Amino acid sequence: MNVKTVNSTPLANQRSDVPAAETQVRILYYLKLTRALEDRIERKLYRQGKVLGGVYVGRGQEAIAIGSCIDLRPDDVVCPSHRDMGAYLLKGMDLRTILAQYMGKKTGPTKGKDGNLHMGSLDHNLIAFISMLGDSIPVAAGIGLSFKMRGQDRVVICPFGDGATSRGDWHEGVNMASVFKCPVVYLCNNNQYAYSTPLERQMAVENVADRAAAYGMPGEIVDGNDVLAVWDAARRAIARARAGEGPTLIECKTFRMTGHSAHDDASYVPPELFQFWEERDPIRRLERSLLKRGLITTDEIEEMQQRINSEIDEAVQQAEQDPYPDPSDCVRGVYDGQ
Amino acid sequence: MNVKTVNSTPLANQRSDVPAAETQVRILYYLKLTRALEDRIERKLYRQGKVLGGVYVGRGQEAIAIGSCIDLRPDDVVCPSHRDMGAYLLKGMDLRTILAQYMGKKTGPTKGKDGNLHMGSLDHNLIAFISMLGDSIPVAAGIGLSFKMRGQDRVVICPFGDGATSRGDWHEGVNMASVFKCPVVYLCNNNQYAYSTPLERQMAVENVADRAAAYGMPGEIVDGNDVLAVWDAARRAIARARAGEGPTLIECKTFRMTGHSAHDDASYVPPELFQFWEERDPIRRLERSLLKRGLITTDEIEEMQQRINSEIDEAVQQAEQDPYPDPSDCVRGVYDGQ
Amino acid sequence: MALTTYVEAIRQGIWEEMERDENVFVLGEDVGIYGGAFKVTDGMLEKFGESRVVDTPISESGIVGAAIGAALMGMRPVAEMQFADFISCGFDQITNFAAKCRYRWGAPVPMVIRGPSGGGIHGGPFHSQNPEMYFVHTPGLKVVCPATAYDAKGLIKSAIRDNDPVLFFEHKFLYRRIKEALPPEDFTVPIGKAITRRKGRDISVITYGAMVYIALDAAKELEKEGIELEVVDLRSLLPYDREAVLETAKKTSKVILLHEDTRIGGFAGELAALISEEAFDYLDGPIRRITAPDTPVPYSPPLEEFFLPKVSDVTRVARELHAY
Amino acid sequence: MALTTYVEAIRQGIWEEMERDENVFVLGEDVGIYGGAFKVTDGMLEKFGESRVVDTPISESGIVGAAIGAALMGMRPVAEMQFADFISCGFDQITNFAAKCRYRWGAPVPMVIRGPSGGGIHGGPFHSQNPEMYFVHTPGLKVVCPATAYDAKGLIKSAIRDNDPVLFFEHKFLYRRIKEALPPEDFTVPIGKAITRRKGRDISVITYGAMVYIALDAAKELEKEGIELEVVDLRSLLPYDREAVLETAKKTSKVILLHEDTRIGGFAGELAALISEEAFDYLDGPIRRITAPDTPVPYSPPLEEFFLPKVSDVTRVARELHAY
Ligand SMILES: Cc1ncc(C[n+]2csc(CCOP(=O)(O)OP(=O)(O)O)c2C)c(N)n1
Ligand SMILES: Cc1ncc(C[n+]2csc(CCOP(=O)(O)OP(=O)(O)O)c2C)c(N)n1
Ligand SMILES: [Mg+2]
Ligand SMILES: [Mg+2]
Repeated sequence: MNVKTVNSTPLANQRSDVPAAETQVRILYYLKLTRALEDRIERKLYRQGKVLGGVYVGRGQEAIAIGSCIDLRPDDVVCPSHRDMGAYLLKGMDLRTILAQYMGKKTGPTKGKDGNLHMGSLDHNLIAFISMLGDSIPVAAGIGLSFKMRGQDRVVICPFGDGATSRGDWHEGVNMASVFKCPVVYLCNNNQYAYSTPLERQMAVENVADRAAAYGMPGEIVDGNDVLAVWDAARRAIARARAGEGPTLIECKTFRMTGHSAHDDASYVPPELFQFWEERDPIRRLERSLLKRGLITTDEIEEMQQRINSEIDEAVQQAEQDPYPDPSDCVRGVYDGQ
Repeated sequence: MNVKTVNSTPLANQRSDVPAAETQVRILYYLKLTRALEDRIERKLYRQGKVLGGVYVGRGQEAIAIGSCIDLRPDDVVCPSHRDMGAYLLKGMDLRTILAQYMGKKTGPTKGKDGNLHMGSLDHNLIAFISMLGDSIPVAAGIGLSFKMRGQDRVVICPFGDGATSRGDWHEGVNMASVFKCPVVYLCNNNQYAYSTPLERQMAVENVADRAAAYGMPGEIVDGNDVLAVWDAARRAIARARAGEGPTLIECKTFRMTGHSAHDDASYVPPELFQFWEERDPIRRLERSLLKRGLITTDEIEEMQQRINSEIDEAVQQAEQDPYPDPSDCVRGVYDGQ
Repeated sequence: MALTTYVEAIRQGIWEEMERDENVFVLGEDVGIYGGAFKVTDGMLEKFGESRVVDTPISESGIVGAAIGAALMGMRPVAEMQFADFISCGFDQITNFAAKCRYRWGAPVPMVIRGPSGGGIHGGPFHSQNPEMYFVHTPGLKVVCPATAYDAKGLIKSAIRDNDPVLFFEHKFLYRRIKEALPPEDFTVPIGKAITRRKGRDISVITYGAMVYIALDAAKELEKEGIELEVVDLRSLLPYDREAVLETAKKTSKVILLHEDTRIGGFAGELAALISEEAFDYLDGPIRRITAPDTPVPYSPPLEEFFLPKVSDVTRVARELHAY
Repeated sequence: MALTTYVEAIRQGIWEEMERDENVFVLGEDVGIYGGAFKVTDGMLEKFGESRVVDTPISESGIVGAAIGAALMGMRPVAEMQFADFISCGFDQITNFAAKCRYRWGAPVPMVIRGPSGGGIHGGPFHSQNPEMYFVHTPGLKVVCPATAYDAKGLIKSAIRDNDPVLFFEHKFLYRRIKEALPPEDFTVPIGKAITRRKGRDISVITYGAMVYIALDAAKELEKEGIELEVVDLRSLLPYDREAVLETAKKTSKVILLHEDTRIGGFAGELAALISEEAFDYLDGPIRRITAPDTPVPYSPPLEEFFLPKVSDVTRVARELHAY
């Protein structure tokens, strides 16, 4: 897939780079952990009726959140969207807490008040997503603005989908971030569909990155299924943000390897597309490359998978035993001191 | 001032052209009529307390509405903004009606329900502006969409200011118009200020037209104080819209030769800027050019001015004599059949 | 005779109006090939084609604005909000542009904005809202909340034929849970008219939407105790049926106002004001409100269960009022 | 002692809070060099500098969203809407993001959104609105509507120090029309507490904002006839002072609910429901609403005059109630 920089403004440190070997192995672990966790939620817990409501997963898109967030500092902030499970894991939210959230348990970060990935934690510098797509774009700008006001060199990673870029809030937020030169990395998961709506019915441009020019912001396109390419683009955008040079738009070309949510069979997607992208699965790609470069062995991969599965088994057990909130908690916490 | 086409997509019929001689004289008449009418409203009626509330004029920007609307068909639609008086005149709204609107009289197009340029008339294919800047952008897209659905070759002219382009509705509307290829001409009055806020605090790009690229739409910059240049750019964009090729963004560089509204002394504007633009006054420019080319004489200009003044005098007299609405009209007309 | 679900009734109503009037068209997110998140527009793309079944970008404000523009040109757009919660993103266009055109300059804006509202499906704070009051408080709009398949079909048709902007809030909990036999011929239900779902002499329960069923279940239970509830389904909130409200209040002299929406600023307040203003002398007891508490709609089953008004709330309050 | 206008009181309140707490900053359109359309932020740019007095693009939703982001990081943004009417453009961020953060995930959003509301200046449908009810009906928000310079200063300080999002609706008609001597020392007025502006035994008028003065003028006039009005100024609408409302209703047994906002779904409904629910036995007459009619705010003087509640409306209704 071709990678081009759309905007004339060059990204800080154009020289591309790769993460340290141990980082690459850590990346593989988080890719596999994300995949396994979401599979468990969507294909097991949801079908068993242990997770209610809507379930959205990022199958096939895991490289984007993980490649961009793996090297973040604890004080950096992420405003994840509904397919960015990896960001929660990398920011240190543990499996049991996440599963409790999906099950509506009191031990989840929203104590059962909200469901699925609609969770956040200021301790982890994770901002809870709200359903209204695009709303987090100006919020990320404001977070970045506060860092500038306080002279902090923290950055914000703000992922969203291609469809969210049609929202007015996306425009207002990205524009303000550019005018104020806020330290934000706007990261688009372009999986080429918004629910059932293909890209060409959402926008009259070929690339989401083409929109960066409207904000005097660099817009870079990367192969979103190549985690190392995402890592490198994010690294440069983060450096640019920390240096006070303002926001960057990174478009990660990828594909949603499921329906829009657990109830959608995606019959509107041409099968060839699934096949094309299946061959570009980000996890197997990294595995092959690590094996080829001798950074990992098949046994180690196998062992990693075992470890992940048992970690999840254990977390599921704990979360299942966790208590539901007390019904009357419904009326608590609307205001301070309640 | 340099005129460039920002987007690669070429405008239909790039060859530039000039209006017929009698059209150029008509243009001068409407420029002078607009100027005289707004002067009367702002500098006389408002100060006399005969017009209440806010008054916004387009002094120095008259060429934009007039150059773009002079050749419209009666069935074409205009969604004017708050500095586009010329559009109302060209669409056939008479002086007395307009003045009655400003005075809150029953004979105005809103019967006193709304004030100043917040007026419209479906008979004239004029859509009433609402204060919320940018709201008319998706409305114009929808009007254009209806023309497509019905196979009509009508077009919509939708003017707005530079500041309005920061609104989310601007983005949503322009994006939808591009995706649906609606026959709309988006016409920006870039007078370089939004109230007291200069362009660089509104956007991180040099030109509003730079934003067209985000929508796969041609973006053309013209000298907004050269009415013939505006006419030519609009002509080509209208042809493109009628041909079903979709919307165009035309940015007219101009300057607001007054405060934001009648109560604002614009002390925040460097005086040199007023001087620079005063020398580029669109009316005197056209006069000079018409004189030079022998299309009009100084006597004819003088006579034209006399005619305009007496037309306005007469209309003001009539509007002043017009009745105010009956107080109980307040509760009429909220719903059909009331 | 075949039974029609609430969701299918809405689909039929729109479908028949599109056949009747070529100015009617639908627009919204995923309304085309997908047929809408809840399948309300299922099959319309095939039947009516792309120009009348318009898939849009994710732009609620743009969708409403475009619908306004088309309506001003004489079209009759039916805009879908994928969830009524997202109508918040089109709030400005609805309350300032659509609602005020006729009043300001006499321009009709015949359009419908419809979508699934309400809780009970574990949708959480952003897929369970009841946004009706934001629009009930906006002069120039009409607001409709049908409770039955018959009303849903009859009211969507009236909404589409109406010459003013109508907000049509469907209750997603009812979509596939209720069915009834519908008359084969064309029929409409007038906007602004309530209906008495059950006659009773003792206490009036005035409600709308999914809560109609809570009230009816409570009435069945209380019947055994000899307490007769009268259940009035408002069907429309703006305009609402003042006469019907006053009539039942004067008849029973004891009133319960029931809604799923939250309490402060909810529609019960409007009704309480009307009744205490115009039926004061008829009242034999306090007007009682039964509503959701003033919180967002929580996700977890025990919390949402606590949030939603229940049959037991109605029976408890009715017994108190009866004993009053 | 120098008298301070309502608008100056707000300016002083923000100014002093910015001096007290470096996390406080203002943002909005033209708040910098211009000092705000109504000069509420006049001089702040010079005093506090660009990083704490932020001129923004015309992006109400963006302004609110950015304020939320900054507030989540512990800043205390004070966002100006140039006219309260334009808050419609930020409605979604306010009601869905700001209002629900604490409930959903315990994240405080300490921010203030303020702006000029209300009519009486021939501003027409888009520069005269009273948008308070859209937010009063949104759990998680607080809503304040001061009527005096003292309250304006005391409440803006409380709003800035509050740990939840507060909507602060200023009445532009009062900006320069009322003045009073303010104490030199730091003071606050608690959110959620009403104040009795005039004691009276016969009829309670419960109101807020500019209507407080209409009620007081009516009281003066009725005094001559021996009718004593008690005038309660709510000051805050969310939370509102239930005790004060019930106390005055129980005291006089006759209640007039007065507001400039339109009728259906207006705050009077909430009060009528509370009173008829919890003070029913004390009432000696119908609860009467005096509000603007259900229309947009018209521009032309005779129309706006008709639209706004007047002293003569209060005296007329009070006489009727007194005779009841
Ligand atoms: C404002 C708003 N409108 C509609 C929706 C319903 N909705 C949820 S996800 C979705 C599609 C999102 O597409 P995209 O932004 O590309 O993200 P993806 O799901 O493809 O990752 C839609 C329409 C929403 N959540 N918010
Ligand atoms: C949504 C919205 N926010 C704020 C305002 C207040 N306002 C009226 S005109 C104006 C400046 C507009 O600037 P621009 O769009 O460039 O038009 P210009 O006045 O320069 O012609 C502002 C902020 C408004 N009318 N609408
Ligand atoms: Mg997508
Ligand atoms: Mg401007």
